[in-house]
Amino acid sequence: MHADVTSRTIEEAEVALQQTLGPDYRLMTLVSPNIARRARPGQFVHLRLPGLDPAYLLRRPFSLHRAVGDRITILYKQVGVGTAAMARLRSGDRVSVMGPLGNGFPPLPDGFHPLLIGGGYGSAPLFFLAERTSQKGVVFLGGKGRTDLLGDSDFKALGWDVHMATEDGSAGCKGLVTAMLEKWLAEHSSLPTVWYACGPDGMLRAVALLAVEHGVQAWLSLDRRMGCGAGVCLACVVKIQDPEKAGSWKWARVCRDGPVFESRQILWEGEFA
Amino acid sequence: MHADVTSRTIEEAEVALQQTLGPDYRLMTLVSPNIARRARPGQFVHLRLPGLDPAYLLRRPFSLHRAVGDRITILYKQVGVGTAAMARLRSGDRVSVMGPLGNGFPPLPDGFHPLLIGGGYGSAPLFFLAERTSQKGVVFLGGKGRTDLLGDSDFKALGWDVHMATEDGSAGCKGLVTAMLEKWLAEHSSLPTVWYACGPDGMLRAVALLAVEHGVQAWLSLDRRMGCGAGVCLACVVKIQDPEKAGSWKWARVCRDGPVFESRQILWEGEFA
Amino acid sequence: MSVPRLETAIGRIRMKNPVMTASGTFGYGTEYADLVDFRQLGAMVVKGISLEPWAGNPPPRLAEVRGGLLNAIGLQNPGVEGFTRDYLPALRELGIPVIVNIWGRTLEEYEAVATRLEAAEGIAGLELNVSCPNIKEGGIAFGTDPAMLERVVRAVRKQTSRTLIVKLAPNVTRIDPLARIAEEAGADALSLINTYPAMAIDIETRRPVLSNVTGGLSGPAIHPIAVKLVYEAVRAVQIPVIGIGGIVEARDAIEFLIAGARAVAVGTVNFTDPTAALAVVAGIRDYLVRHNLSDVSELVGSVRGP
Amino acid sequence: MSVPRLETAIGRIRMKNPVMTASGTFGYGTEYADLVDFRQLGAMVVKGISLEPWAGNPPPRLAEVRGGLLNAIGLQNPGVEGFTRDYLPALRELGIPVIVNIWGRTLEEYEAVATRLEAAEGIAGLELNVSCPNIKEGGIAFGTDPAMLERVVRAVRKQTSRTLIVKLAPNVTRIDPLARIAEEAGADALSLINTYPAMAIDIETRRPVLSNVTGGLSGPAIHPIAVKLVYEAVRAVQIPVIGIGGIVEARDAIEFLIAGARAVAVGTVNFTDPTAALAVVAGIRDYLVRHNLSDVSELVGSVRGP
Ligand SMILES: Cc1cc2nc3c(=O)[nH]c(=O)nc-3n(C[C@H](O)[C@H](O)[C@H](O)COP(=O)(O)OP(=O)(O)OC[C@H]3O[C@@H](n4cnc5c(N)ncnc54)[C@H](O)[C@@H]3O)c2cc1C
Ligand SMILES: Cc1cc2nc3c(=O)[nH]c(=O)nc-3n(C[C@H](O)[C@H](O)[C@H](O)COP(=O)(O)OP(=O)(O)OC[C@H]3O[C@@H](n4cnc5c(N)ncnc54)[C@H](O)[C@@H]3O)c2cc1C
Ligand SMILES: Cc1cc2nc3c(=O)[nH]c(=O)nc-3n(C[C@H](O)[C@H](O)[C@H](O)COP(=O)(O)O)c2cc1C
Ligand SMILES: Cc1cc2nc3c(=O)[nH]c(=O)nc-3n(C[C@H](O)[C@H](O)[C@H](O)COP(=O)(O)O)c2cc1C
Ligand code: FES
Ligand code: FES
Repeated sequence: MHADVTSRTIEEAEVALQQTLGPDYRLMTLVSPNIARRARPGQFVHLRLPGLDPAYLLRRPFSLHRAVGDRITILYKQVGVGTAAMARLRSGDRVSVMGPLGNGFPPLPDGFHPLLIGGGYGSAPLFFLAERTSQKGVVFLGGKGRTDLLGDSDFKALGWDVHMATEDGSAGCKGLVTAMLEKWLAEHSSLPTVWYACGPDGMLRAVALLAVEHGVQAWLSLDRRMGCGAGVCLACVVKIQDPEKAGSWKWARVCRDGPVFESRQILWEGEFA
Repeated sequence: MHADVTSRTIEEAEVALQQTLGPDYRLMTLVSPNIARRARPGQFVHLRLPGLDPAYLLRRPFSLHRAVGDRITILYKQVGVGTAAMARLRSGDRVSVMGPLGNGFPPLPDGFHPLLIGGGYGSAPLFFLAERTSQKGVVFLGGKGRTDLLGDSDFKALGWDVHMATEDGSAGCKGLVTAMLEKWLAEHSSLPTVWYACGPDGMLRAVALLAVEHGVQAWLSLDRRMGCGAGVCLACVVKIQDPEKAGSWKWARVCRDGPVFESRQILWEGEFA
Repeated sequence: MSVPRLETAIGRIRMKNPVMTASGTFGYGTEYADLVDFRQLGAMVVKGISLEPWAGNPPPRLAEVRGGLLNAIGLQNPGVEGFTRDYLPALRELGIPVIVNIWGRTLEEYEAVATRLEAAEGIAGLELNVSCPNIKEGGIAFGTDPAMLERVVRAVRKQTSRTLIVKLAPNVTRIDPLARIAEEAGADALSLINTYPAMAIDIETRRPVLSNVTGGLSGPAIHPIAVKLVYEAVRAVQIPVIGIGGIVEARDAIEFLIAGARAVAVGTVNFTDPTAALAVVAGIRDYLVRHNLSDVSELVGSVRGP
Repeated sequence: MSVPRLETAIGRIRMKNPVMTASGTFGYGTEYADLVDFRQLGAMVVKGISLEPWAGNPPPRLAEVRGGLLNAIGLQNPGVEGFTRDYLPALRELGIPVIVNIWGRTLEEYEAVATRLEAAEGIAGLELNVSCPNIKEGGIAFGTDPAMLERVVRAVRKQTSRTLIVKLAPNVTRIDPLARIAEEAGADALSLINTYPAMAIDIETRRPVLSNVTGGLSGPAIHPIAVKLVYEAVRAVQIPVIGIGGIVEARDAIEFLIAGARAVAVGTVNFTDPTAALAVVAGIRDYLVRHNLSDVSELVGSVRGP
């Protein structure tokens, strides 16, 4: 949780481009000038998808993958009815976009090296961060298989050092991204780093443990089921340390107080089923 | 009510053609071989419209306007959400068609002349009847204005004598179609006729009165809100004379026992609001 | 893997699969005969039958609302004599269990219908619709008052040797006491839910869309309400429960089964697609295969903790 | 024709139009401040407040079902002290009437919240959420038991001089006796409905979709149920009624007004579109113009015979 205020808007954005990114992922670019202008890495948008059966009432949240000029890009995976409707959108279709939402990643403190750790579509907000961070650093991408490693060449093109791991060994090191990170840390123990991570809960939890072990700051972007996306419905809560009362906890709203939290704030519990 | 059994089917029909018919009406042609083959004039189909918000659960009933080869044609007016979705359909789209439903118009008895009386889209089933009736006759078309007179040239092309009336006088005689019919009857009182009518309730009721007055048989095709279209839900009922008990009434289902009834069967009441 | 077993039983009614059609939404068995292969259904429940022929409400009787239908057919039916004479013979030929839904305005009417049907052949069970107002007791529905529910179930139980299903009304604060009362009074099974009391107004004419002012809501809109009531009823009684309400596709039926329903009935969706119940049967079979279950009974009541 | 008059009043609360936002769906007034022009709303009802801060249920707390949402937030709130200290100051600045939704687990808790709020400034009214179980009386909801409803309304009435709205629970067989009890016990207005108890199960995991197993159904699915209950409550009492449940667009709100509601509250649809309430205001205005009505009061209760 990192205090930050941006004013949000809702705009009807036109789909400019849909691209496939391997078999499972897609990129959608929207003309959304007011959001593109304000967006910062780690923030997200909440989309009302026109082709979705209106019996489904909720918007769908997606990290900002890029914001250039009057355009924003989303990197998404088709997993259910909403993302299926999204995949059917064509250039010229209109989508209601609410955003930019949430607090982004805090800026890199001077004298530190950034490490980015992404799992699957978790690399979406990290690329945006890399683009906006002048200090180059190291990117760790992980996934089940090679098709889950997203944007490695883009990170490289920005001048970042990219390391990859897949669980099935189809690309990069075989194993978990956090194992690879651990190895890298052993070899670079003297470098002062700040971490930024996004991916499945299991990965984030492992990152958080490593961060404590290595005494570094790790900013994690969480993914929780959302209702409003705006802080009113209290659906997306996560337990965090109560800053005002040591040893006790309180709920934070991922949509409004997050989605980025410092790893020590989060109380990982059975609630993440 | 006129006993008649056809076996029905449900088929995924492809839209072959959508045509506009003036500002308010359209023609939709569907490739629906099993229904086209069985269809007889006065029967209808029940359509599940793919573009309709699935929150609307019901099919929509439409008279068969034509059935030629493997195709059926519907003549419709855009009045609400379902017909709006229908107007958005394009060639190649698929529609689930249930039909042919209901009992059609009974055949013309030998030695009689057919009179067809249609109001607005009521001329839809009458054209099908004209096409299938070898004995030519007289058609009376009525509507609010000239754009509500449908298919007059088609009836003429079949060799039928067409008379038209509009309430606003923009085409044909000014006035109601039944006034025009009455005038015609006065001039042709010796001709043995059987009438077939379809249109709004007000018109059908006036036709029924004239039929009694002139001692002729008049077959009326009724339009009632439907649920199932198949005789099970009992939504579409109309009061008819109970044939087994003089002086008492019973409900008939427009979808199954109709939509065509002999005018004397129907008990016109306040229920037709 | 071999084809999973779908057979189930409700009381003494053996069904080849757990899917039936709900009362009032499938007619008397002949109306859909050319469109649906009845033999593939688990059972069929016919439209509510009363002692005397009943005219029901004037139209409009049905309206579409978002995600549902509103109906006030008003229980139109040919009466028990008309039913056994004109409809039962064809129903007997269907080759699947036929369950007759019955209703009355007094205890005596319920009893009388059950007695008449006891004499008829080819009926597998009775489903007691207790959602109708008792005219002798000021119009309170039999199904919402515990004492009245007990009396009507007990009375009908005495008249019938057939499987007796009590169809509970959903508009009660707690379903479990009513479920238990029906069980204790002799029901062999429960079915729920019936339509939920509701209303719509045409804003252009400012008139209720139904002649009866209010009507019963059915369809997907009521499904999550039905799942909860079924879940609670299953926990309250030992007898089987039939899940009804808003089934559109197999997953809705599977939800009822997981919640503990031994069978389901498919209603409103028949109007959209008369073959929907068959698609539900196929979908349940597919699900069992996909989840490596060999018998639908493994699914019934298999809901886990949250 | 001139611009129609939209002003309405609920008890002593004067509203510039009959549209408010429903409790729990619009936060505490600041969350949507940059997206919605609050001054155009008739009033705002804030999330339910209890005596002590309350953590609510663990996630998952919300799920989508066809035509609705299922929620079991569990009434998470900062408690009355936290509310008056941290949220009320900003709410006072909104320039529209602020109504505070309150709840308790015992009669005493309800009383205490009302008392504390009586001391605070900038509150136009209280809305009593009586859908929560009374822990002293075995968990029966205050709003479904007549005697308990009477006691809680009477108790809170004694503590508050502000407009007191009682928000009725929908899961009762008849709403009219409860509506009358609330009126007699001192309510200035009624609001209905709260969410309807419901449930959904994920058929892949076979777990309830909510951690709390059951939740409350909101959204379009419950609208026809709400319209009926509002229609009946209006006929049972003299005090104004606020229609809530499944409003998506102006026509749904207009339906409530025609049924007799003096005002409406917009809930779930805010999540889809936070400006929905403003669109409802605009739509009501358009409707009045189109129907040549100069004052929204001409619409209220204008339902005709069927
Ligand atoms: C802050 C945030 C950022 C995200 N960024 C991305 C991104 O950049 N790329 C991407 O592909 N996905 C992202 N997700 C996940 C994405 O929101 C879900 O995949 C999407 O909502 C699934 O919708 P559906 O209708 O296809 O799935 P369904 O399973 O049909 O949806 C059912 C409901 O569950 C919710 N839901 C389902 N999966 C998730 C999930 N993983 N997280 C949150 N809600 C979920 C849906 O929103 C919907 O309300 C993000 C989620 C959050 C909270
Ligand atoms: C036997 C029969 C034959 C018909 N033939 C034709 C035809 O050839 N051409 C044509 O244009 N129309 C015909 N209609 C009317 C047509 O069914 C309606 O115009 C159509 O259902 C309107 O649907 P909607 O969704 O656009 O309207 P909405 O008003 O949005 O529909 C709401 C509900 O009301 C029903 N409904 C609305 N208007 C009517 C109506 N006039 N009759 C019956 N139900 C209605 C709809 O089916 C739906 O269930 C026929 C109706 C019947 C019963
Ligand atoms: C048009 C219609 C008529 C019905 N008639 C009866 C009836 O006669 N007896 C009865 O017990 N239930 C009747 N029902 C209720 C259904 O059997 C079922 O309980 C309800 O519709 C919920 O299921 P669904 O959502 O799948 O439709 C009727 C429902 C509809 C829609
Ligand atoms: C997420 C959520 C939280 C809610 N919280 C409250 C609450 O705290 N107190 C209350 O009285 N009602 C609460 N409600 C109920 C709403 O105020 C409203 O009565 C209900 O949602 C029906 O309206 P709708 O269909 O427009 O949403 C909540 C509803 C939702 C969806
Ligand atoms: S999604 Fe509503 S508070 Fe976060
Ligand atoms: S529409 Fe169902 S019986 Fe006619």
